[in-house]
Amino acid sequence: MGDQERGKLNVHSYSAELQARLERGAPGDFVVRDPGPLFKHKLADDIFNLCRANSLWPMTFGLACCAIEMMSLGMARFDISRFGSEVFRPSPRQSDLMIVAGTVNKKMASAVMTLYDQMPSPKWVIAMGNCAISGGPFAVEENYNVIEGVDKLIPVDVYVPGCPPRPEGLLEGILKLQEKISGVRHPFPQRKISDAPSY
Amino acid sequence: MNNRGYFGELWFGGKSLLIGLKVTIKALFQPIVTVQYPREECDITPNYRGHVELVFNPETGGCDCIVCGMCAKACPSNCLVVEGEKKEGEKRKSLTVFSLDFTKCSLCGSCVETCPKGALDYSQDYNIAGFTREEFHYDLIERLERRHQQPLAAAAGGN
Amino acid sequence: MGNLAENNTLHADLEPAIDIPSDNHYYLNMGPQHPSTHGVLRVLLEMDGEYVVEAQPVLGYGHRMQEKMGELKNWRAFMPNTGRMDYAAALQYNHGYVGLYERLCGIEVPARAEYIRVITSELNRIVSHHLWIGAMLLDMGAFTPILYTFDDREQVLDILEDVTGSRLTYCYFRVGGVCKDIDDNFIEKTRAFIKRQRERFDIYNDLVTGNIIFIKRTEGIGIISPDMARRYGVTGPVLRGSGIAYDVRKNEPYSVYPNFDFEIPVGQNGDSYDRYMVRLEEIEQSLRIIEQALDQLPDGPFLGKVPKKLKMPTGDCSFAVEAARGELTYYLVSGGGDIPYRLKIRVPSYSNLSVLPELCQGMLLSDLVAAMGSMDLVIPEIDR
Amino acid sequence: MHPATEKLISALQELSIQVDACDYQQRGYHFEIDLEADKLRSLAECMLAQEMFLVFVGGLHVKPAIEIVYQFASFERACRLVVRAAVKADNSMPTISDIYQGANWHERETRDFYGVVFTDHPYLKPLILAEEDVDLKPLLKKDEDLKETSEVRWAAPVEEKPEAEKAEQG
Repeated sequence: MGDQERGKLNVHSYSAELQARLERGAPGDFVVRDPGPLFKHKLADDIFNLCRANSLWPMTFGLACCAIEMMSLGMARFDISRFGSEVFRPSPRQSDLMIVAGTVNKKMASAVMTLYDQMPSPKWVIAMGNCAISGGPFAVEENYNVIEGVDKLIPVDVYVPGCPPRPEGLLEGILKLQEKISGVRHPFPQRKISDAPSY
Repeated sequence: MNNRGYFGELWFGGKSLLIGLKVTIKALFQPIVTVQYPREECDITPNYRGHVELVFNPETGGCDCIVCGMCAKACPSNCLVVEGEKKEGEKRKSLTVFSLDFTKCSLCGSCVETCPKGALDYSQDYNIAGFTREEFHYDLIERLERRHQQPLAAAAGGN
Repeated sequence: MGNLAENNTLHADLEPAIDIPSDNHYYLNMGPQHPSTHGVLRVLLEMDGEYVVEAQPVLGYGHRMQEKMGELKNWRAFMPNTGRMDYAAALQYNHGYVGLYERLCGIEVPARAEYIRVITSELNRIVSHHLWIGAMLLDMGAFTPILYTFDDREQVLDILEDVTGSRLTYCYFRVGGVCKDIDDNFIEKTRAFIKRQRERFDIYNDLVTGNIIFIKRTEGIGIISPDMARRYGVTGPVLRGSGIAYDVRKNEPYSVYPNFDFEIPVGQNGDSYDRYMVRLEEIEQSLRIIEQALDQLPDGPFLGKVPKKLKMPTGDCSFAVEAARGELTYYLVSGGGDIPYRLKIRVPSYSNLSVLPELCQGMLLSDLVAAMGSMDLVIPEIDR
Repeated sequence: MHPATEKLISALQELSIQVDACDYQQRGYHFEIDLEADKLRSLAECMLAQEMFLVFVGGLHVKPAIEIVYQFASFERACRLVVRAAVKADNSMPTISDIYQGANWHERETRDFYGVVFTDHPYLKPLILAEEDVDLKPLLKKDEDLKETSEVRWAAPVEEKPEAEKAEQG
């Protein structure tokens, strides 16, 4: 789907800010992602990025069904803390990763944008689930309330499709994001351990 | 609760906290429940419903799809596109386009159930993630071809 | 403090729900996205110090047009949506929806299918209560119990995933039956789970039920009287905590529930603690139902004969089921054809939450969290 | 019939409200009432006195006027009533939110979706929809889809039911 087409939403009335964001299309153009350091040093950058990638603090941001799978990911079975991301922060100012887990509708959209703006840079967004990616099953012709993709509102780094995705899917998304931040896939080289005990 | 008195409550409260701690300490010695996902492949149930895939038919060397369009009609979120054309000298239409917009799918299984030929099935992809949403607009014919060739290529390389 | 409401950037133009308070009062926004709100519920609180003067829940942050979509789609196409309303107990929502069409069109369901429905629905109820115990205690500041309940929850999810194909938002029931048969492996695993769950009750009791902090924070908090429950239409465990033994499974039996011997647990005081106890006891009752259903499970087809395109008679039809949170009623108005003319979905949490403004007057803010947590709210269900 | 149900019926008939018994197996409710909007409040008071609870309030967009559907049920016995009342000429309806407080949100929601004004409602602001969408009324039907009241009611009387069933199955 092209960006022009994305901007078109069969909506009736939005707040002015929301309308403006939707009409401008690709959100990357108007959000200052990373102001950049005063001076650049390759090694320092790499170390910083390595640290950032392995301590992504997500914001608790459960909107719908996917939130439960996000909770599952935090629990013992899937244990997100193996990758340094177990610190779910309730405040945007303490977090650097927003996992948009669920449907964003018109009423929620302004809150999503405000929370994103309140997060300190550098910050990343994972769109979890089909609703957050494209409106999912709610992207019908008569749609009057659901935002068809959170990437219309805020820039999204990693997409995790599924309805809802399994926790492993979200885990894969976080690993992808770590890869994007630091350039290498963490934490370990992946190999299949054939004689590992089954859980 | 209220008729225990001050010291009774202290005693009861202290005891209840210790009982709780006992549970936690016991759990220390239980086997680990965590799935070591990225280091190991997961055991996913064979009935797991991922996105849909075309089924490979070894007899014909392709898929069984007859381009009837039942799946696309049954899909509640219109995420399937099926097109075919009738070539000369053939009785049936042959499949040219079979694309799936997985970002709209709700995994209801209507397409698989309505398919008269059983040409669709669920995949076992449980850990997909990507950097753009267009990555999940799948061309199922291409995927089928790739999947079909992969084991052959691997076998050739191994020998 | 008085200008907190004015600083609210989200809805600066929204007229406050209550009059501008006096100097001692201030507004507090709970949610959306507050640590102790369930998902996207927003409650606008007028506070006097630490006491709640008035609470005004603001809904709609999870509104997904389910009623509108119900009018656009036939039953097969709307099935996935039913599971996404209350994702914690999706199978009961499936059950109500297929039951509605079966009643309206007079479709026979094979006995085996009905048993499978009951078994999986009750498993789903247990899952939902697991989630609730963990989430409520997480709200109240206890992190440990959710690790244990989620451990149990994963056991059930494994069983359900094996038969339905998904972990959370099931789309398993069909008009006339279910879409996949259960096998011996399923029965074996379910029996093993029942045994395990009975042992795990000890852990819950040691960890939570007897804990002095939990008792102190929930006893006498958020008392809902039977009269209040009637005026607000409160149903489910919240109502049963108040001592009224209303359960759709007993009152207007559907499916094969009359074949089973189970009790309706009721509380006495109607406070948060009673609601907790009722839900804990409901897990045990669900286990009993599953056990009996597994023993009685008949052979036969799992999907009856259903015409490809349902032809509904004109008229209206209502079907109520006992979902994990209370009475779920689908009310369908048909104008012929196979697409409903109107689909009204009565969700239990909607009425349960509407008690909140009356319930929390004069309450401490921390008690409000305990009272709200005990109601087991799922916001996309309320907003639909 | 349960004695309490009989008492309820007679109490309703004293208010000169006609109650029709229905086939529960087919419709899922026991009684239906077609009501004028003026009598609604007295009906609600009677229901509360007879210990019924409000299941839901919902709208139904039909010609000539929008209908509001109320469903009542009992905690103690199997007894479910559906009450339908057409809105008044000025698209308004008396509120019952002071009798059944639970109706408060249901009525606000109905106003959101259908634009029906509930007179004397304490706080008729949008509940589900955003403040900007106050005039959206998403559940109103388009003209071509709109049906007459008689087109969405059970056509056959109870005696003719077997025939109607045959026609459905055939």
